[in-house]
Amino acid sequence: MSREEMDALAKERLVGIAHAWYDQMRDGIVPFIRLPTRTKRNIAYDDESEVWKYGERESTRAASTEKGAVHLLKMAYLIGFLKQQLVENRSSTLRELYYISEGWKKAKFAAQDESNLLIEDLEIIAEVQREAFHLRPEEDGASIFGPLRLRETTRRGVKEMHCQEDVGEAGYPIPNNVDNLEFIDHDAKFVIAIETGGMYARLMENGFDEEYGAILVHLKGQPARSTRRVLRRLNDSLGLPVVVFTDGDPWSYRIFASVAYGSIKSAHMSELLATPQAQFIGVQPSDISDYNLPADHLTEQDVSALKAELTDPRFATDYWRNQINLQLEMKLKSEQQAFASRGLDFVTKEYLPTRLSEMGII
Amino acid sequence: MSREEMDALAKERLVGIAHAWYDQMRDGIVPFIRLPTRTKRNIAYDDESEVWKYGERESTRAASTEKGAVHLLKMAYLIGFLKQQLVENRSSTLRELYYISEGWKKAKFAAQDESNLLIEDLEIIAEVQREAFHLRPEEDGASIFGPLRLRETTRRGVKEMHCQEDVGEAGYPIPNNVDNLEFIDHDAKFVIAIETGGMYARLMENGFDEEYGAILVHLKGQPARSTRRVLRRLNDSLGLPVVVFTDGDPWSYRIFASVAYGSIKSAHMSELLATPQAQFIGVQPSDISDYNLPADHLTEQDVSALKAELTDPRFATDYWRNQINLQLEMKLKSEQQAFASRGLDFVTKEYLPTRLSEMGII
Amino acid sequence: MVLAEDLAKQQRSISVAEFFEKNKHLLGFDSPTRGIITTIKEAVDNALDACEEAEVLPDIFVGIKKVDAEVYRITVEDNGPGIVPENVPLVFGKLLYGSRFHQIRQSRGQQGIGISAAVLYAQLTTGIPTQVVSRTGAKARAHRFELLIRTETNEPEIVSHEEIDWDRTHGTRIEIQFKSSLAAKKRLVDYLRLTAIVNPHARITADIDGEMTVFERVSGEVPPCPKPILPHPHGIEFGALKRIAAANTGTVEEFLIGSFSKVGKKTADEMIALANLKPTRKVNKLESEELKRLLDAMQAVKVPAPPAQQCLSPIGEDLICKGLEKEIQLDFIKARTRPSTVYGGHSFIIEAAIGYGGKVPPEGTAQLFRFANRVPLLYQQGACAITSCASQVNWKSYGLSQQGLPMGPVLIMVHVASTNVPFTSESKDAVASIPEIEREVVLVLQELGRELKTYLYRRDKKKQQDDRARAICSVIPEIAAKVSEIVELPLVDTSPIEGKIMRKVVAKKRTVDGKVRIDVNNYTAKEVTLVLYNLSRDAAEDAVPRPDFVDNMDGEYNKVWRRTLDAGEAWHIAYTGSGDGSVDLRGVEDGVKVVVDLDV
Amino acid sequence: MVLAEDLAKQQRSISVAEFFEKNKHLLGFDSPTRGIITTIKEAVDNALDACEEAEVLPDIFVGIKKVDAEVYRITVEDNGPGIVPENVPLVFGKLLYGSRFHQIRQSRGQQGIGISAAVLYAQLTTGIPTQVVSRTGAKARAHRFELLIRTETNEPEIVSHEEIDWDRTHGTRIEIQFKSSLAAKKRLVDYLRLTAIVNPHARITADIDGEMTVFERVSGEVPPCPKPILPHPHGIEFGALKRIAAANTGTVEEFLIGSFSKVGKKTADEMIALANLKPTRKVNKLESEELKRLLDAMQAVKVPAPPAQQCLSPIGEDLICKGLEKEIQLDFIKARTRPSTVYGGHSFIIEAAIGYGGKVPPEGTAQLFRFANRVPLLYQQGACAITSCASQVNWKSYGLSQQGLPMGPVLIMVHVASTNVPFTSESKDAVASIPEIEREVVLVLQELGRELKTYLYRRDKKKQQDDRARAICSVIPEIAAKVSEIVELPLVDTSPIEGKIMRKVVAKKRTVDGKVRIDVNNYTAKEVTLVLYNLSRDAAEDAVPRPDFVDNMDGEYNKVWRRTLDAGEAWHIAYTGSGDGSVDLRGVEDGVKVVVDLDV
Repeated sequence: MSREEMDALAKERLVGIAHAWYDQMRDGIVPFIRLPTRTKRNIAYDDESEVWKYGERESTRAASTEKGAVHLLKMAYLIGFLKQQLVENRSSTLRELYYISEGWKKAKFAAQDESNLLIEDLEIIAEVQREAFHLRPEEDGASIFGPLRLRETTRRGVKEMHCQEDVGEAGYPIPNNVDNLEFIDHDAKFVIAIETGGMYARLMENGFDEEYGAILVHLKGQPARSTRRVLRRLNDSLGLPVVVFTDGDPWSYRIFASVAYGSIKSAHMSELLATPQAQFIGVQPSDISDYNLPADHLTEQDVSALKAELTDPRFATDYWRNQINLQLEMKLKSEQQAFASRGLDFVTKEYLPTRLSEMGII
Repeated sequence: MSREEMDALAKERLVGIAHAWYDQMRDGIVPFIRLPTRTKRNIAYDDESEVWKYGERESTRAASTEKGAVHLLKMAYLIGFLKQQLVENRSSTLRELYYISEGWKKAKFAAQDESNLLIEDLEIIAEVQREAFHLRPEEDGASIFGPLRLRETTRRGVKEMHCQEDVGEAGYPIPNNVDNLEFIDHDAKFVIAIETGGMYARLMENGFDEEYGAILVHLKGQPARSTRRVLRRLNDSLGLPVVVFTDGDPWSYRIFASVAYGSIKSAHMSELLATPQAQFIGVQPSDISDYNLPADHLTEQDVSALKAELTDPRFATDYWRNQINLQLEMKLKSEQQAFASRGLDFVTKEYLPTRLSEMGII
Repeated sequence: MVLAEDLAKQQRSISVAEFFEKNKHLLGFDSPTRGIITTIKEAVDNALDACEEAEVLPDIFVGIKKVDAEVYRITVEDNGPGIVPENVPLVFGKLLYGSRFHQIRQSRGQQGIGISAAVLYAQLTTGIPTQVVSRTGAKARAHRFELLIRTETNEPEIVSHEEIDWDRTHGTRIEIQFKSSLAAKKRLVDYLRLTAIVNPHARITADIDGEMTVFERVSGEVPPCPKPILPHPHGIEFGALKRIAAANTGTVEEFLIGSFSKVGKKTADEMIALANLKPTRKVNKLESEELKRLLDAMQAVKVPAPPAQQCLSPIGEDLICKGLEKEIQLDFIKARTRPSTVYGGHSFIIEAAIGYGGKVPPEGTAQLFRFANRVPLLYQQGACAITSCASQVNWKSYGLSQQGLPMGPVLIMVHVASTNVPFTSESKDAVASIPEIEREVVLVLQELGRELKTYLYRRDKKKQQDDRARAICSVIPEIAAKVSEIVELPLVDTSPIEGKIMRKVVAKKRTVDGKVRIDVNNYTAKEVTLVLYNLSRDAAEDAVPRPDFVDNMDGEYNKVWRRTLDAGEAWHIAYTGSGDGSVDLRGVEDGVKVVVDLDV
Repeated sequence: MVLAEDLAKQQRSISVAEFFEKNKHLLGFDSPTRGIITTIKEAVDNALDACEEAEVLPDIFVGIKKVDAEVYRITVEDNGPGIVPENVPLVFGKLLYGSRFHQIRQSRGQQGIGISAAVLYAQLTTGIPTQVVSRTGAKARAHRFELLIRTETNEPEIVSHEEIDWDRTHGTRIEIQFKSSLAAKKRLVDYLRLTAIVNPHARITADIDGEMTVFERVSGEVPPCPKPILPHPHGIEFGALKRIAAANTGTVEEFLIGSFSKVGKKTADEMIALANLKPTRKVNKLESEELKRLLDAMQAVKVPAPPAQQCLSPIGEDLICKGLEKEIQLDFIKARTRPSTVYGGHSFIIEAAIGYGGKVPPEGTAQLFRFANRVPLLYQQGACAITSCASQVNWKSYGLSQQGLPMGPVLIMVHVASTNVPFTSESKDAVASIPEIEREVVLVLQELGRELKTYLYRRDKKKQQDDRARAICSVIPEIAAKVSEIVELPLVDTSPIEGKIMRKVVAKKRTVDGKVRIDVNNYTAKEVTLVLYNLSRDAAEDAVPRPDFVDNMDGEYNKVWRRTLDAGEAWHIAYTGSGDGSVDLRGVEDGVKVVVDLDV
């Protein structure tokens, strides 16, 4: 879809919401909206798309109380502003949006959280992403390094780049709006998404991308939406397998889960954001004992996070149950870079090749 | 200095430290090192270089207690490892270094903090930067967008790039080792360093770089060393004025201070890292009242940070005393993006041009 | 080893006055500060008890006057029955002398020790004799004594005694001077206020070093004076049983029937059979072993509760409410007096009240007022069974948040009335954990909790209706305006929503650009005749339609319109003005009217 | 209004026994659990006091035996002087009867009320008379009484009385049975242990329901019994002055000299002049106003401190240390007894001790043992002036960390001995804040803190030397190896550093690849002859040189070498082995030898 078509669609959807309220009021109905309930209990696996989506539970917000009415009023102001932004081809950050509401009197946002939540609601109702409303996140995009050539449509024209040849050592930074990105060409066998900058640089230094035909993606912790969309598209449109390489602790498993299955907060976008084919490469709890990695003791928070994962539908597989239970027994966790205790080359010469061939990727 | 020359120098310095100890022991002297005391009380303004450096106070670490001896032993192992890394032309992250010490028995690091401090000690004694030891930080480099052409020497060859024409919307990401960077050409009048991504994107969207000939540098919060070195070099070698644009709160003033005056932790590197000519553009406390910006109340932490700044030699100017006292009176703070409450263009059409011409830059 | 002889020579009796002189802390005179509160408490307790016995409405004066750097003069005067002159020296000049020690009934003071201890404390610290004036009736003159206590013998020393004229026809006045300080003045005032609350028939006038406070009575009825009863068979200890048995000349059966409450022939025989005794045995001839069996039997046999209505004097629900409302402004107040019940042979009654809102501080935990036999408990709240009961009630189910005690503008008052209030310690500051008492306290608080819940539910429902009215009449029109702008269509009319949802008579006031407009819509299915009041600083001389009546009061104009509206009819008033003030609608039932002021 | 007459009829005297029966909590009988501790405490206090008066070494037996579900029998037996038969009923069967109430001297019990209260509690809960056996000497037979108390009159009731044979030649035994529980057993044992600590001359044998514990005496000397003294002019209150003046037939001057401690003619005249009285006035004729002037004068004139050595009996530094060390293993202990001093006319002496290390728990705040007149204070530590003083000392300057009390393995013991210990409340659990006492406690703890600091400094210095030896002998060689590798030069020799820094005889043991090597270097300037002991599981049959002596003890080999080393000479031993065990060097002074085991 072209940028202009996308803008037209977003505007149409926004006005559509307002129109529904207009009609409700004209018919003497207190205006309302319906939204899926956004809790862990209301996400379900969608067999067709292979991702986790919101289930059947819905909640209704109606203007029949002062709180509900003010909520809808805020949404109306927000729709009005976004419509205007689309018309003028401007964009803004979520934080700016919060400040813009200063002048909206009764509809002014009480806090940043509130405007963020309203935007998510609008995404769900309008069935387009916030980027389509010309909203920019504050969050950092991640970087790519590897045998991939791409084209980015920017405000300053169209740029073409090769992610090994035309970039510095920091790689190619993923822009906020991935819709402006096009993959032209590649010479890769698979994609490896990496949690920490240290490991990303290690693989780059050791020439892992060249030796194995890997596209390195630096996730920078819990990956931003744009990063997750890029991974999905690398998998989807280029047909490249995606593996995820994180630390060996419960918080890192959640990073994998958000890449592979989507997050609860953005389950309405799962089809665009999640890469169901993504596989977890490590650090696996079993690696800690197999390779005798330097490890830390689990904290209480770690233990309860692991236990929560045992009840999370996204981790309900034998593989994860075994690994998580093993970790709870060992009471240990290790970082990716702990492989350095066996030498700086161990991870690229031994560990990753072994795992990749186990997984049938090389 | 070429990369090879740099490596040779670093190696020579490291071996020199070991040699001094060798000589001490040969002469029946308990081995020791001397280091400047690294506290707020021991930094002083250096008139010649116009930056803040460590003063005269020194402390001695000798192997005459078990703790001191083990400290020197760790340093000896570290020197041995770094020498080897230079010989083999490898590099590693600080985190990897910590794991590498696993095999060093008595010389093993107890925590990441310890290895970081030892590296800083070595920088001071060897009088070279850790990048010269082939050590990589974990920290994120920031990004540049603007009329600047540069050349980066990477492990995969030399790359030339223009920071408006050859980059995507996220700009050019600054690599960890700025020594590999060369500025070729530019068409800029000044450099504006910006704290938040939202404001960086706002200036880009509003075409501020093109309209005013500005190089935009996104600091990403407290700037990494590499970012500070780039700013220093943009100022030093290209002769461009540098202005710093942050939120209007005490933590952001510290961002400015670390750009302009250097930080206490890295006072030994001030000449390379600090940009004494850098000027603070805003958000100034007086802007909050002048422009009636949406503001938050100062927290207790904010107030004590402001009071600490009043005693910090780096803020001992009339300008800062006035602004900080004004803020303590108002008890308010504002973010950069608060300008959005006066419209999305206000900051680029009104605020920054006014401030820049007040400061004599445009 | 004749040492024992030497030692024996040194041994001798110690008088109780000497003992307490050395152990003043036992009686609450351990610090000069506390001395004042203790003295006033003892004197006021005595005064209230005496008035109750004489069935007069208490009129008590409490005076505290600084007479020297460290010396205060405490005066307490009552209109009680007075004390016969022969007894005055004993009552005030002898420790352990009194009328209520051996009686089983609810009373405030008991030991016959408190006020004499104050006299002792005065002579110890200042040497100044205590002055007592007492008059027993109109026909007698008043007697004035100056008294000291002979410490070695615990006998009164009459320093002077004269007959005087006194304007009270009956009553007692005591004046004591001792070393003290007024550091605890706030607690003293609290004590007097709380005392006034649970003695709503008393007027207490206090002059604290020149500062006058009057706690006025709210009831003109003297509460009935509790009458002493015989001990209950379940409430007696072995030592006491042995003693009264030894002093009794009757048979076991006669003894049981005649010396205990609620024991008739049938019950007595059951006890005797269980103890395996002959009913005709003389009780004073029983062996210790037999008495022990008898005691076990007395406690095993079921006996009705003691006659509480006779020996106890609860305050009553009505007077509790009046007492509390007089001292604290409340939005809601409810009191409950539970039926009397029994623990270990002692009768007791629990009364409690719960208050909400008003001037009760809305932050923090509830205020808890504890009382025992009409005496406020000021100290050791944390150690008191009343507190733990109040914390163990699940207040959340009554709509309050809770951190131990409930949170918010809540006031809880609990009164334990008993022939024997079980305290945790000698200082009588906290009620001990007795399961029977705790059960009653929890029950009464749960009852009151349910009442409070009903009140809060009604209040919330009202709020909810107001909230809905605001949403519909104020916010929805704004949504309509914004939405119409977005879809680029004419402003949608929201009055159908109002009508449909409200089905009431709706009055809306809104001021825009100096124009005040009051809309009245009759969304009900019936015709209504209403009167609209609009009180504001606007004269509204250009009002359309003109008011039927205008009243100017202190610069405010009360404008009144009368109008009959058909079912579904809409009507409005407009005038130039600032839009302050209020709107009210009369002639329409509360349930079907909604008044919304959109200017607020 | 003849009501006053009616009321008067009900008024009567209350006996002190009746009063306490109803107010048992005043005497520590408020709970069955506490009853046992109170009873034993009262009986043991009496026994210790009596033995002290009779100058015998106390040998006290304490027995607690469960006789029934709820009933315990408490037995306390001593070898004191006994009580003459005529007095036994009064001592145990009458409240407020005793020898020490009117005396001004340090004693444990005082009121003559404690043990009779236990008798009262027994007859109230079980009705069982208390048995007392007492014998006053070898020439007399023992007398056995069964006693009760007549509550109405507070007079003893002798249930039986007989002469019996008893194997003790003198002493007293009491057996009391009442309802109780052993829930506070730990506290009871603590009480006995602490009592033993401050009465190091006493042997206490306890049989707690079959479990025997003996607290053996550590001193064979009876402490001198404190003698009563006259009241000090600064320590008298107005009430008391008035009373003794009234009973005196002399002149004011005679009265002052004869009735008070430390008042001679000069002092008396000074007081009389200041009070503006004639010295020849009869004191019992003085007006109240004159007496008040006299009191002010008595307190204004400077008077020497009362004769403390006579009326007080401190434990003494040596015995405090012995008492503590007997019960608690310590690395360091120091005690101090301060000179006597005075507050408000009452003599007192502060003693304290500080202990460190050993079995004192190393975590948390210091243990604090508080005593008053040789009686342990078990409750209310937080409210006690001793605690606040111990918290207000700046322990950090003595090398301890501090959170209120100091932290770590510290034990603090403080004993307040006085003719009148000021307690905060009737329960006698906490000492009140008296500036004079607080000053003394702080001073003594500061003195002890300085002693502790010296000890800790010496200990730390030793540690530091060990630390330096480890650094030089163990770590520096590793630095040398690494550095030599980096600079690519031959391994640098570090023994010059060892020699230069240590200037001692250094023995180093190091095991590498199954080879044990012990190096001995004489870095001193003198020849030394040393003996090297190496105890380990290695037989060391291949040792070079061979040991001079080998001893096999339980599978461990003690290998001994003797050798003379010149100044600067180096020597070593090597053998095949695992390198466990220890190395020791004898024949060299502690100050010039260093032994480092590099295998540890």
